[in-house]
Amino acid sequence: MMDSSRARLIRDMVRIRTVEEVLADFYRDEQEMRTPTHFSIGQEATAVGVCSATTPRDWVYSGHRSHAPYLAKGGDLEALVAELYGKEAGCSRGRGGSMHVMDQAAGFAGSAAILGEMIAAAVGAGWAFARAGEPRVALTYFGEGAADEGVFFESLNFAAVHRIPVVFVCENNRYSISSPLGVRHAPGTSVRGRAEACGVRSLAVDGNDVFAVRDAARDAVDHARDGRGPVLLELATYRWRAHVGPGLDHDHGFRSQEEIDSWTAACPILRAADAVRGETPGIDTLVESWRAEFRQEVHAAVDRAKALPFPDIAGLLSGAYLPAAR
Amino acid sequence: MMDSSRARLIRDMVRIRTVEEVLADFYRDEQEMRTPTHFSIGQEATAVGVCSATTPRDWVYSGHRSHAPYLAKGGDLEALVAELYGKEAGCSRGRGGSMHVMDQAAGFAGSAAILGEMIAAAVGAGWAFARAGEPRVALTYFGEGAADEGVFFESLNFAAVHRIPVVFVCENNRYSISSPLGVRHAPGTSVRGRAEACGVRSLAVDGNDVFAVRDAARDAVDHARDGRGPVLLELATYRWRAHVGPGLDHDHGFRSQEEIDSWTAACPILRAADAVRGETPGIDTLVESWRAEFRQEVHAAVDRAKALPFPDIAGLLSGAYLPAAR
Amino acid sequence: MRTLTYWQAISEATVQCMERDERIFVAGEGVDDVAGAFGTTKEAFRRFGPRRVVDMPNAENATAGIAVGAAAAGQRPLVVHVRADFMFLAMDALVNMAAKWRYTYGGDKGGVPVVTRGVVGRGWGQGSTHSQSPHATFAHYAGLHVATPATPADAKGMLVQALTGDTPVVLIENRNLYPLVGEVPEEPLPVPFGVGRIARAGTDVTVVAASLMVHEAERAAEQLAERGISVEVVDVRSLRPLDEGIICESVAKTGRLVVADTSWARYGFTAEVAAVVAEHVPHALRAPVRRVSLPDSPAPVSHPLEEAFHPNASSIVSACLDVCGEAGAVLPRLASVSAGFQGPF
Amino acid sequence: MRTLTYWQAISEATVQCMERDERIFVAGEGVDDVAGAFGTTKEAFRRFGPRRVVDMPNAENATAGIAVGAAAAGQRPLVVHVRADFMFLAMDALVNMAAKWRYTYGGDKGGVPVVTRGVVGRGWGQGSTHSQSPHATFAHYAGLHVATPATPADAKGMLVQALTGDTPVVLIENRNLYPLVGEVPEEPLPVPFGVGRIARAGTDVTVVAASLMVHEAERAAEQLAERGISVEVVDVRSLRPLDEGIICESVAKTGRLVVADTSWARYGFTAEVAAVVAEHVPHALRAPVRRVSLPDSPAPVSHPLEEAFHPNASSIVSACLDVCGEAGAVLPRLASVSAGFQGPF
Ligand SMILES: Cc1ncc(C[n+]2csc(CCOP(=O)(O)OP(=O)(O)O)c2C)c(N)n1
Ligand SMILES: Cc1ncc(C[n+]2csc(CCOP(=O)(O)OP(=O)(O)O)c2C)c(N)n1
Ligand SMILES: [Mg+2]
Ligand SMILES: [Mg+2]
Repeated sequence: MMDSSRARLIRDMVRIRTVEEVLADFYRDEQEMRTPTHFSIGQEATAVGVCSATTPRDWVYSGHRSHAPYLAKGGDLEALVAELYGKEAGCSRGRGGSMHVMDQAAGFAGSAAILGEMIAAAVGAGWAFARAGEPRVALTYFGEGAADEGVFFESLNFAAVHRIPVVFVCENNRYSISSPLGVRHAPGTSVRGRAEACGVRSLAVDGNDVFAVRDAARDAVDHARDGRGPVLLELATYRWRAHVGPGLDHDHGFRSQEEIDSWTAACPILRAADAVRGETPGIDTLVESWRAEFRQEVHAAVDRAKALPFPDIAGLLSGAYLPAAR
Repeated sequence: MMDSSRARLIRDMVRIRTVEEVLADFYRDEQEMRTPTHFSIGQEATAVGVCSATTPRDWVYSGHRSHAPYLAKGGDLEALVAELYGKEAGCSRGRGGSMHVMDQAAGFAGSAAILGEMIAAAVGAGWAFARAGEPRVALTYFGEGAADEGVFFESLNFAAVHRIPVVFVCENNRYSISSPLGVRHAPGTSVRGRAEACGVRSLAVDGNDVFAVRDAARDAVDHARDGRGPVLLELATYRWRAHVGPGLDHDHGFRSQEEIDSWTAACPILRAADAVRGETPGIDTLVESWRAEFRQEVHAAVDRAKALPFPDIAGLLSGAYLPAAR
Repeated sequence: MRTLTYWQAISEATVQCMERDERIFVAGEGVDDVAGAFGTTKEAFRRFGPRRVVDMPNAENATAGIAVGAAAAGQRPLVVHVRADFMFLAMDALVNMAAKWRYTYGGDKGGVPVVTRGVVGRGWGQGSTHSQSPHATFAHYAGLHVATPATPADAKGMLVQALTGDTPVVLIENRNLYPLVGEVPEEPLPVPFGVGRIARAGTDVTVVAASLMVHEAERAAEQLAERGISVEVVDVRSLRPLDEGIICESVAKTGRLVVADTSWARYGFTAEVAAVVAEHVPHALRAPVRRVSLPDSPAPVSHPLEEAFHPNASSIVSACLDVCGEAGAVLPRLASVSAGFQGPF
Repeated sequence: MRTLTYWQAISEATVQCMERDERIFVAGEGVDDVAGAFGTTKEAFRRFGPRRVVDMPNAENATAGIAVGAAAAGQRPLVVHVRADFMFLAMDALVNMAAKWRYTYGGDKGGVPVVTRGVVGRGWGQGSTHSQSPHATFAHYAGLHVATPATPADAKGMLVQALTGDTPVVLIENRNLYPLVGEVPEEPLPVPFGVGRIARAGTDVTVVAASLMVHEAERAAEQLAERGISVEVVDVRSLRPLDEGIICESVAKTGRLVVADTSWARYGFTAEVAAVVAEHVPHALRAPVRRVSLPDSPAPVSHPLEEAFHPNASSIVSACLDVCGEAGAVLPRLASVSAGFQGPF
């Protein structure tokens, strides 16, 4: 029998993949989710591997590519789908959209559209935990593109000086929209090298190997929780779809078909399944049954979301200053 | 006989020291230079050593601590003094003050009050030189305090990616006003480590050894000029006076008398004189005669500046948008 | 005259200026990609390649400072932000360096004529941080020029002015204008800043607007014309310098003022225009001034909220009816210029 | 009531609030040093030490973002900038994160009540980048509160309000106010935002001002009183929310408006106040509105230029004479509040 924690990781990846694929189809076919949406299809191992190492009291932030970390952290699926449809029952009451999701109960602390913002915010949250003497860790997902931003360095530096319990999770998928890393970072350098230079412990891990990611994340979270300081994980991965929206960008000319194919072959779900096939020969059947289960789950969530009401425009200003009643 | 280039370096340091000491006295006693002034007394070797490695067509920028780089680069003394007195004949026509000085003929390209600004500007200037195919180098002085700023990293990164002919000159005097480096950067890290992490070649040099600084700067400037990319020099040094103004801050409690004394003993002028005393036993007499010469020069400049007219307030807006007539 | 879309006009200005002045280069995140900043940089990239159309790291502060330094050393950078919101990160470099450079060093040592294009405007549920228009923020600071072209001809002419002028310029372009077609001169003729334009002549109410809101005002004017209300639409074209004369003359004639903007009212464009009138021709006002602007909240995403949030032709109609003493009247709702937009962003 | 200086009032508010709420901490460059942010953070550091009065690296963008994150996680950061100019580097975090946080996540998940103190004001030839007051820039953006206390009592009360309220707040303090003495309640009583104050009652002209300019206006009013002109000085106290009522009531009474500010006119405080009057009580105006503000250039250093650059009591006097139809009159020049300042910065 497969180690139950391994099964859980694969199942979680399959759930995210299935949810995103179905949502992408609806997005494309209906044009009813009116919010720019950045799918993580192909990058599920970073979401699942890292979040599996957290407790619900740990907080996870992300950038624009938010659904996978949100779901991996246990964020409510129905509230996410309702948010994408702009409904009052959405996780951000239809105010935030795909790029601004939050599920406080699950410990998904927020996502943001502007690169780098949630890197600093997570350091602040980690600082708050430490100040309050709580054994909690803040984590923050961001792409290697956000690692171009000055605030990334400022945040690393502060976290190192104050030994903040924060884990920086860099999903290095090699591109910032269509800019390859090579036009943005000099040869011979790395994101983790930047962390080290600021005094932040770091680890580079194969981001499509969910088990390796989980192990590295456990170490990192423990390190941070124990007051031994911040850690950066640089996770090599790849996005399959276009930067934004449900489509592909294979014809945009900035990445080769060979590159895409090699990374599709390195699918994190396939690789995890391969890894457990020895102990669990029935893994493929399992995956298929999970797929079916989650397809149903997300279809049900979509049906429900569509039937839900939009926010009342009388409440347009509510929550701008004082708390909004729900 | 002393190597003439060595003599020149010592003489230049003595000039800057003498000028600043005299100006500081006038500043304190008269209260007529109404502009916040950051003296480099004790830090003359970084100014002189680096600038001696440049040609007049190379451009040097600095931060707020501007007089020493300005003078070392060959900036006009009378125009500087007139600027401090707010006169129309000042190098910035009385508009800029101590923190905003420029002497284009000498290749002193400007200084700025906001940390980090001139780091990016120098990268832009170096980029412009490279784009125009000119074999010129841009240099930029900044303190280790400015190395806390995100724009420092962004600038390093861009310079490395585009192999910009720029030399980053960090005057690491251990303090940002009264904040010691230890509360701002993590143990085991360095400014030059940050440069390396971005792919910028770097060198740490004793910043109170003018000959070592000059040698390192020559290598760095050559490297940049040859199109081999940017270089960062981290120069350890120490400021003797208060952060701003002519006074001392010894009673402010943030640095120990031992520390101050040890750095005063490591005076860059004394050390350079010691280094040449073997070949030039008369060095101390020479230094004294230089002092006298420069004291006269700066007193004359002060006298002249005082006699000069203030800007006409009818010209208050002139130069805000279109070029001002001089 | 031949016609171009607004984005083509920008592209043409860019290419023509780059042909004539080899110091000009384009810098921005993704300016070399397939989207080419809404098409505006594609042709320049095709012609001049990566040396002159430079994909930048995501480092808006340094990019702006580097542009300033390059300009100080004689180059002419054109920085492009596909969303103007990123310009907050470049605020110090624009407001403290670019705006003040020439003056601070005495006014006689050259300036830093960096040109920054920032794209604003509603897309498709982009949310609170991608739905802003910071024109007033930049226009507050002396030393900059800030322009908001509303037509293809102005989009071209003002970019030409910026790329050939002496002053650092911020150009704010509303993305909903890109598909708009209009006559555009073939030659790269500059359109000076500070000279407004009567977009539509009228006698009963003046609507002062900039950028997209000029078109919303024109739609409003058409509807109101059917009702017998004659609206004059003033397109200020640039916020700094601001053509006070054209505003005051129009209000002196009509006696009624509505100001329409895509940003918040407080300390914004609508405030300044109303202030200019209060300073120069207050006694011409036959009714209180009305401001059409964003409600005082961040931008929401949900479609019905977004529709309610963004002012448009119908909001201008209501305000005009109001200042004409017909506050009760309800006219059929007008489609806004951005209606029919499809995602994905 | 016992009196305190303005800086003591801020210090007292800080200490009292920190005593009552241990989630409050102070963060800023050099807040723990001998100068203690013009004395305002010294006592807090003495009492609470480096854990609660934290010297920050020179990293204004991250500091603001970290403060937002700490606030989201339940702490109450008070960020101090000894020069508000550095806040341009924190603009994204303040305008895109702090201002929009609560609303963007639905309005029901808590806000990020970060408090940011920015010091502005003329010192001694500080030059173009250290002589600005960005209050209008921040007040343009919905989601923030922006306050400009003019008196020691307000300096205390508004900081208390900020540190106990729900909203991210920017407090702008003019350094020339620090030595000012006034009565201050011992208790930490909040002064609400959005409620203006009649600093001096009068009948002939209304001068609306904020922060330092309230005092310049009072000096002007005194001089004008001798000449038989009765000036009402309105201190708005906060720019967002803005007390429109007190402005309109005063102008309805006096029929004349002068607006005085330490920043540029365009798209600034003076614009907004004039617009409010044009929107609500235009017909009360018996004379065109006059704005007293910075000339349209960056700030110069040289003393005579600096004197000519900064508006003061005498500029307000001229504007008042003007709106009263006595434009020709010349009164003896008044010393400004900052007169007599000695360096070194
Ligand atoms: C400050 C800022 N600059 C630019 C952008 C535009 N932008 C949005 S997503 C993106 C790509 C970021 O790449 P990366 O961080 O690697 O994340 P990925 O999309 O690859 O997951 C860019 C440039 C932004 N949102 N914010
Ligand atoms: C962006 C910014 N933040 C803060 C300041 C305030 N400030 C002026 S000089 C200074 C110290 C900088 O230290 P460092 O860069 O090491 O230079 P040094 O004064 O030691 O030569 C500080 C914090 C500033 N000018 N700009
Ligand atoms: Mg990426
Ligand atoms: Mg230093």
